[in-house]
Amino acid sequence: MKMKTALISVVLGLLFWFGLNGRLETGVLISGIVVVAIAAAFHVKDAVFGDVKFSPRAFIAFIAWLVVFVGELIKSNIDVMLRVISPKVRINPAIVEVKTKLKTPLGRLALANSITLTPGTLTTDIKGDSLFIHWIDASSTDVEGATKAIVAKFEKQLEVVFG
Amino acid sequence: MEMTGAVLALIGSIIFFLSALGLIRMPDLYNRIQTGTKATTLGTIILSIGLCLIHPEWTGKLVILILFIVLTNPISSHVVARGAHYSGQEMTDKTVGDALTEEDKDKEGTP
Amino acid sequence: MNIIFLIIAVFTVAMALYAVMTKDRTMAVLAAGATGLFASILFVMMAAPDVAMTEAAIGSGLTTFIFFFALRKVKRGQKNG
Amino acid sequence: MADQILMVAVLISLLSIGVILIRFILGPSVLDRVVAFDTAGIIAISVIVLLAHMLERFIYVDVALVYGLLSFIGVLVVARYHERGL
Repeated sequence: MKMKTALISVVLGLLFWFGLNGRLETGVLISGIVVVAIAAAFHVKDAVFGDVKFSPRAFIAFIAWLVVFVGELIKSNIDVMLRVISPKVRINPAIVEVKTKLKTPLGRLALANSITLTPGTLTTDIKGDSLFIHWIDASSTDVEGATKAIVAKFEKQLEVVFG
Repeated sequence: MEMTGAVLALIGSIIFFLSALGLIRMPDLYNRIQTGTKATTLGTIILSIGLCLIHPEWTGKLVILILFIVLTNPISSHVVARGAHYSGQEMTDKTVGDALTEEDKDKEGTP
Repeated sequence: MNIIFLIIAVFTVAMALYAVMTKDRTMAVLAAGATGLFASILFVMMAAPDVAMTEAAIGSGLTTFIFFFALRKVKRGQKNG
Repeated sequence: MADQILMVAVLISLLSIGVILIRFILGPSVLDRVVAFDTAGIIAISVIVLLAHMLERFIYVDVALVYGLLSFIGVLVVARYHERGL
């Protein structure tokens, strides 16, 4: 578990380092490895990435989640644009409760961020396994209907990746 | 290539303008947060992709910038919405339901 | 280029005036942060990226943080004494 | 041609910052102003990136990166302070 966290943090940190530097040289590589190893040693005890799964299936699910996410982001912006431009403000807002099956903190973070960036929804609070969501155009205010409309499209992929 | 990048940057700035318009027009805080967060996130992504097309050697830093924005922007809007709810911010009259307030009342009522 | 410089300068002055004239302490701190943000854009345009980076880090990031710590201490002191 | 289009893009972004500052000054509550501040900060990051292209200096993108990290912390601090006093 700790090994996995250390490995993922070092790989992510190195990618970050090369993105900032923009070139591959021996000096840059050595100093980057030293800095990233020190930084990873500080937070390895938290085991943040301990629940991420490594498998071809998880990778495919991650790509599928990315595709769904980008599509929803573009859709949500068209939705926002139409709402802003239309001469009369058409809104029907409500705060609804939805249930999630994800257990790990990282999975819940990814789910909450994806919900915030999809059409007309904004995560307001998380308590236990229920998320409270401000919905700009609420079609159903009960738990099952809202869960089906908001969470279902991301949960399948995220469950494979983060558990 | 340069033209495509410039046009993408223009589209991004138009999305920014729409988010500003939404910030003015929406009636209460929660709806303002919604328009502000979504539109600025997509606007930054499109504008950065446009600049990546113009300067391919900047791609690394611009990708890191996009990752920052996509990770931190929803979190900050979430924190603001939460703070608004617990400091008793009014919602607009058109609101049809509020599960979070009911939940808090249930918790206070049980003991 | 001059137009951009002028517009941002107007924003900076407007935010600084707002920070001075407002009655609410929280608002004054936020407006000071916005002043730092626009000032850092001005420094970028005056070809001083190091000053701009420092201004962005100190002026609009850390100063807000420290001011809010101070505001909390002030409130607590008023409650106790 | 491309440079003119980018100039128009910068001007539209500045116009939206101006519109947002109206909300900053009008905004009835503190948190309205926090949202306006956050949005203006993100648009300003994009303006800095565009200026880096127009002045042809790669190093200016670093300013945008630094501000992108720190504006987030500022908004977090203000919202937490407002919720329950830090």
